[in-house]
Amino acid sequence: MDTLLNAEERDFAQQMRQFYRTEIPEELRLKVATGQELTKEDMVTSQRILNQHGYAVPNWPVEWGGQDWTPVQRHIWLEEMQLACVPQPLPFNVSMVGPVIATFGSQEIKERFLPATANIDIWWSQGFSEPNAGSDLASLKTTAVRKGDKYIVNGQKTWTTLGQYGDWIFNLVRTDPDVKKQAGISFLLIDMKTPGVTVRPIQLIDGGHEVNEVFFDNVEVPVENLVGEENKGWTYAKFLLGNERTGIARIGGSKVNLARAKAYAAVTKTARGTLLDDPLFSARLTKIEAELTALEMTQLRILSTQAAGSDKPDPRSSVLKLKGSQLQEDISELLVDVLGPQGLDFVSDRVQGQGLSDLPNGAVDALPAYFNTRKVTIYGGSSEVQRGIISKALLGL
Amino acid sequence: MDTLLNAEERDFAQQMRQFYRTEIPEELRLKVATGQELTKEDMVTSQRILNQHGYAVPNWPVEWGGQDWTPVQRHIWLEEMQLACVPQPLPFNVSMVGPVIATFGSQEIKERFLPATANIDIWWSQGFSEPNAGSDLASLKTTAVRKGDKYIVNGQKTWTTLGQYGDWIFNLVRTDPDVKKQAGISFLLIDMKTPGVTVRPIQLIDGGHEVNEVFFDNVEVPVENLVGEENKGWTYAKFLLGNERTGIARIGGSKVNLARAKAYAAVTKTARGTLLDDPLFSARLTKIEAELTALEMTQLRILSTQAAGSDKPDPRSSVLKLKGSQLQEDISELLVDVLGPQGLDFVSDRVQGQGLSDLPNGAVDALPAYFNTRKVTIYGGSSEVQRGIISKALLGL
Amino acid sequence: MDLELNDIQQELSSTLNKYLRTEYDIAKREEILRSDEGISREKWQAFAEMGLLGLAIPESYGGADMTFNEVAVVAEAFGRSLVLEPFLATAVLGANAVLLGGSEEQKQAILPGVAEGQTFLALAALEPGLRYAVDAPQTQVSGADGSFTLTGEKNNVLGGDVADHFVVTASQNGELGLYLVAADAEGLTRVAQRQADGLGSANLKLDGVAAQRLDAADANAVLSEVLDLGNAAIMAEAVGALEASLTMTAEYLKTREQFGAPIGANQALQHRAADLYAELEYARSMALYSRLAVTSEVPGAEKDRHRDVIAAKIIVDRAARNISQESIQMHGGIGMTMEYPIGHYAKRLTVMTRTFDDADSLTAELAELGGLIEPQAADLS
Amino acid sequence: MDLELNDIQQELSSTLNKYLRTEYDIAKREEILRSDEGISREKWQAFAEMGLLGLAIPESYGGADMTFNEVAVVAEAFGRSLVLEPFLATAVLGANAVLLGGSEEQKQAILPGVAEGQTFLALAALEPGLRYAVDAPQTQVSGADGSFTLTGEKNNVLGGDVADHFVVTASQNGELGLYLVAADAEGLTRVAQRQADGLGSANLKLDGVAAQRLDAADANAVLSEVLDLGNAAIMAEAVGALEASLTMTAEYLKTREQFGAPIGANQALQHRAADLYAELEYARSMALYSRLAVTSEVPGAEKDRHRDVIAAKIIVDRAARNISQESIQMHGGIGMTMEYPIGHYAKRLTVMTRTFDDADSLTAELAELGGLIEPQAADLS
Repeated sequence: MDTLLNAEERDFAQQMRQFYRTEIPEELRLKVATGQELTKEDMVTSQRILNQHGYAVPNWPVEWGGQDWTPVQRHIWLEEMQLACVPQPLPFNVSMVGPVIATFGSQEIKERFLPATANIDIWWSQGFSEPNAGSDLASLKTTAVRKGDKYIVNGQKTWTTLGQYGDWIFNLVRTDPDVKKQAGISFLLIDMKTPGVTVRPIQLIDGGHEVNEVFFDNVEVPVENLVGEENKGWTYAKFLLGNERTGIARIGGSKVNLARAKAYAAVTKTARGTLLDDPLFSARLTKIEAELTALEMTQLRILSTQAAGSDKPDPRSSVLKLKGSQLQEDISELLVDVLGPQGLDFVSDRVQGQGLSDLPNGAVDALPAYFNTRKVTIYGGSSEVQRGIISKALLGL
Repeated sequence: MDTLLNAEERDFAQQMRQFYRTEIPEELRLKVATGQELTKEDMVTSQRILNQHGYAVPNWPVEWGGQDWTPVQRHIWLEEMQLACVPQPLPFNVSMVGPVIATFGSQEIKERFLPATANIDIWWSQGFSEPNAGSDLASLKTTAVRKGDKYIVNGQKTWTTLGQYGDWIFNLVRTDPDVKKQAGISFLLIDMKTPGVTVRPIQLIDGGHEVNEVFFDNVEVPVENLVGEENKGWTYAKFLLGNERTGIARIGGSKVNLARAKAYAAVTKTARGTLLDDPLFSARLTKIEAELTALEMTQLRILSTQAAGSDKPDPRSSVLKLKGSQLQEDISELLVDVLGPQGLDFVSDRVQGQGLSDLPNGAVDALPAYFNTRKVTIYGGSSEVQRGIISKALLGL
Repeated sequence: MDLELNDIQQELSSTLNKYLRTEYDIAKREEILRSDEGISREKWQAFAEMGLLGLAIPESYGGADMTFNEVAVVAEAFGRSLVLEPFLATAVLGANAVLLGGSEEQKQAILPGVAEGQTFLALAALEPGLRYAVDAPQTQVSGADGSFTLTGEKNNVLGGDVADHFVVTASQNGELGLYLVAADAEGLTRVAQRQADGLGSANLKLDGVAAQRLDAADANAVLSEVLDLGNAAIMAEAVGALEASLTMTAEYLKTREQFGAPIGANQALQHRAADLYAELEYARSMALYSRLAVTSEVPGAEKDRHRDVIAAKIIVDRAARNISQESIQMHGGIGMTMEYPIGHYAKRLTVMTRTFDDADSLTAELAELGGLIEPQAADLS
Repeated sequence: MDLELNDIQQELSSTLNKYLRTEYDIAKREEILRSDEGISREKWQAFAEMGLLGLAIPESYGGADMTFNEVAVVAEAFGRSLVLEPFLATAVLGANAVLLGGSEEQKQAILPGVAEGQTFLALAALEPGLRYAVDAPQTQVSGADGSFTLTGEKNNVLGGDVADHFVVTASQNGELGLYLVAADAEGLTRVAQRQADGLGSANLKLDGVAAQRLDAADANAVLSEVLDLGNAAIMAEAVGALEASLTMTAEYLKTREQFGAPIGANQALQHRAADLYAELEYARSMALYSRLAVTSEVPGAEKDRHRDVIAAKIIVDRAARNISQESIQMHGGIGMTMEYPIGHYAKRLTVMTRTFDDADSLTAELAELGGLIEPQAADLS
């Protein structure tokens, strides 16, 4: 990509590359590079270093810690972060609730939350999805009934990622049941320590605990925790979900994972050499490499259009989500197949002891990552939703 | 397959094999084997030999020349015919109009048409599809208005395969415009020499002339040419289309084409040996071979269920059509890729003369066949229609 | 031609499926999965009492003297209910290795215990760093004349966590042999593992472990046949799991509502489900094809047996991949949770298709064997 | 970063597309297709007058001294309208071979005629039996020092039916050379062919044909660059054809009614069309990627040029395959007729993607070149 950048952009890329590699502890980056699970502390540490240098929330308004960057710079910031295996700032803080507060919140609520959000002094959770409202988000049922200067919240949220660490949760709640479903929704901030809030883990088939259910049982929430206007929450949610799609192709991350699979294949022996020499494996790998390049060029083309002055949301970003998520899944499967039989056991450590050989690299994380990665074609607007958008917005069907 | 047959079935297969290879002229079979176009005479010759031996219309009632065969025998008859590259009896006669007349026609109409149909003294054409009624066949617009002892037919049919050779055409015509579309259709036989019938060729992208438009301009048709009852045509058409699906997987034909592609690949040189040794080509070939075997086993499983006594139409035959047609297309593409650059020119002869080498085997027909074969996922119930049937009948969606 | 199950097989299938529906439902399976051993010895006893474990073992060794066809019926039912106990390891791989390769004495010693549910077996054929290659193990044999010791390392030994005896592949002077090793033999270290699908396995370290040779037949031929039987059983099991997955997914599509209608009303999903159905039919057909290959009594058929089994597995693997991935996709997030069964099927299918080989290795091997049809063309001169 | 067309390119694109829409519509194209030569020399003159044929030729040889970027704009527009005249053969393959490999004299002799539309060129690089291999032709060279004769056979010479000069690959003592041969040279037999897509080509028999060597640069390097430029042009042309195909198909889905509704109301088709749109975007991206590769002036970039071009073509080929096949399928029967344009696009796309290579040969070659990314992993010790 470097050859496509102009001189300033190239300098900027160099600067970010240098920064990530010198300022973020190598031990954290190694965890990301090798598919290890990050602790809460790891993520907080990383984001605080970014924030100290003004790199945690570049997409926010400058007065709240953002950077007045071009779309290309924002891309470089993220791409280089992924390439350097730096833990990304928490999206719930940085891409979701932060921008909503900065755009729609009162001055008071901004001051109260934005600095703490950027510095991850508050760990935010997301309270959008409900058991019977997946892709059909607006049919949510959690209610917030106003009583004096409080809302009484009842209901259930689900798929709350890393909710076990959450300090606060931003919610879509139904404040008017008598109007069209989109028109009765509000955006409410809730302290998760409030009585009546219960977090219950959902165990996933990858063996990890990443998502949760959150229950609200007569939870009292001060009205000043409402963001913007009552019943305007759907507008804010759409704004937020638009932001969510940025960078969702995760090209840098896919490059790292693909390079890793390739490196493992190069040291995996077969009857005739290494797996990387195997014609069918290398053909499959090669096609994925070409495809990843196509994805990156598509992203750069969209950026170039933005850089040329267009600030309209680009429906081609649905192509990025559709194809980028599929590619993440394909790469995760590739890694599983590099491991072969030795990737099938559920193990937490490559070292077996007792005189047995260590397991090969990737044996711990390949298959769990394969199962975990199934989510990327489901969340953030499923592949089916993206196809619908493309067929409507780009083909007029 | 032979090992799955019982002793009598194996004898029967042997008998058919022997018959096809000794009684049908080798020159005809060679044409089929090498993708050459058959003339009308070729097809008539072949069908008459079959008919002489009672092998043209085994699916008909015995009194009209049929055979009292088991489903397995009928399968063997067809499979061995394809494997021996015998030109198949004309489906319009044998699988379409013949069974309709035999099942729904009056004794008089049976006597008038069935012997001539079996012996292809009448070459039948099919008048079903119309320009604006493809998959939605029942919305056809060609009208037949009764006037005294005649119908006056007006309208247009299309996709009439080999209509240029047609003596008679069997049509779906609208005899009652005032009822539900399916309820006003009749099944009418029309002599194509009648004034007002015009056949116009449709040129296809494969370079050939296989299908036609047929126009009816105040064509007078005697009422005795009606099959069965007026306005019951839709029932007969559904019966006919059910028959059409029999053998539509064309497994024997696919085997021959695949063996041919494989043989060519074995003599096609590459930088490192032959194309058959090329890892990517042979992987692609191998997968198609495995898939063809799966298709055949699926067909045999359905037959076995029938042989066990079930005579219900089996919705799994939609799987045969869906997968069998896709496989025919894949095999046609494989042959194109065996030819490589030398398959790209549109030529009618492998011999170039003037001191130039002959073109490789398949250079004449591979690419035209590839384009022609696009039809198989469109006609006889498109792949989309089959998916609809499967999802409804087999999955209950 | 008759490809239907016979009356006995139908009876076996329906009895067993009925038993499993009540006695091995999701909740009961979940309980077994959470237990220390990850299997139920009680259920294993029940299977033995139902005669499932000795189906293809001759009567003289306590079995029912039936064929692999009945074994496949059991495997399919077990796949449908995701049975965790080591049926494949013990009753297919282990028992057949002993049956085909063992002496009369060895068979008498081992097989009755298998049929009675007293003995777990496991085949130790894979080794670290050798991927799916099984014909030239690094594990070495010392000794001769009935007194052998083995030294080496084995991994991914399916059912090895609970096995009482292992059938171990090892080399002596470059020649492959199959050896019987007791689980409590001195010098044997077993590290129990749990596969991603919940089934047990083990890695083994052998350090001069005493072993008996199975030498009633050529070890290469025995190993090849055992693995072909194993793959045929895996395909039967896969068909059960695939059928359950697709049924469950279709059910979900019919009941789950989004935007005021069942998601199954979406034609895009209907058509994809139809493609999956076609894949399932293919898998059924090819599981049958492999069963016919391993049970054929036509003279000379063993020549094509391995070729036919791997051809079948190419198709079954693809069905497993597509149906397991699409089942989760169509369920959405819920499909990724342990609470909901569909993900468990996906896990079993994902592991199952990579147990002795994978899609690429099968394709390359079949190509090398020359494929399934003879190249021939009338116009080649 | 700026990946947009510049003002001149935009102007070129819009002028040319506008011209072709009226002057090269389906009916006019059909007429050309049916003519004896299968091309319109009048149109070719018009292209010359618009300056399209000498875009990347230096001014000193009568060209416009622009870059391949402008050539790609033309190729894309020509793809959109399925232009039949030999632009690729003459202005890309032939002209670049002479430009990169020819002496000053040779360039003076050939290139002005190309820019003016007076001269057709063709590259004769393929031979019977060699499939896509171009680096070791069987055609042999005799003679030395400016007096060469060629003997051999060439096939699939794109534009060879009308070429005035051929650039022919041939070997002397095992070394590759490029030779200029006049179409009317003695001993040259030309058999004109029509490709399935309607474009002209020829097979050549050379029997001691007089030829000039293009020896201003290493023939291997020149041929490699010419073919990379050719493939980059093919990709640009493919993008034009793909875009037209998908637009036409979407339009058909919107207007064609079945069962009382436009067939585009079927969600299954909508979703498949969306997948095709994504493929089209990929093709656009990779056509651009290849253009950047062949025009890069970064020092050392030529090292990666070929690798990047073939990587791009893997993606464009796949898009071409999927979009051409699905376009016909979605049109139904009408898509297979000569009367309706979509099939013509399918034919061009089918031929185009097999002109210098095919999907498998590209994949194998890219794998052999080591792919696009460096294998690296933090935890490899």
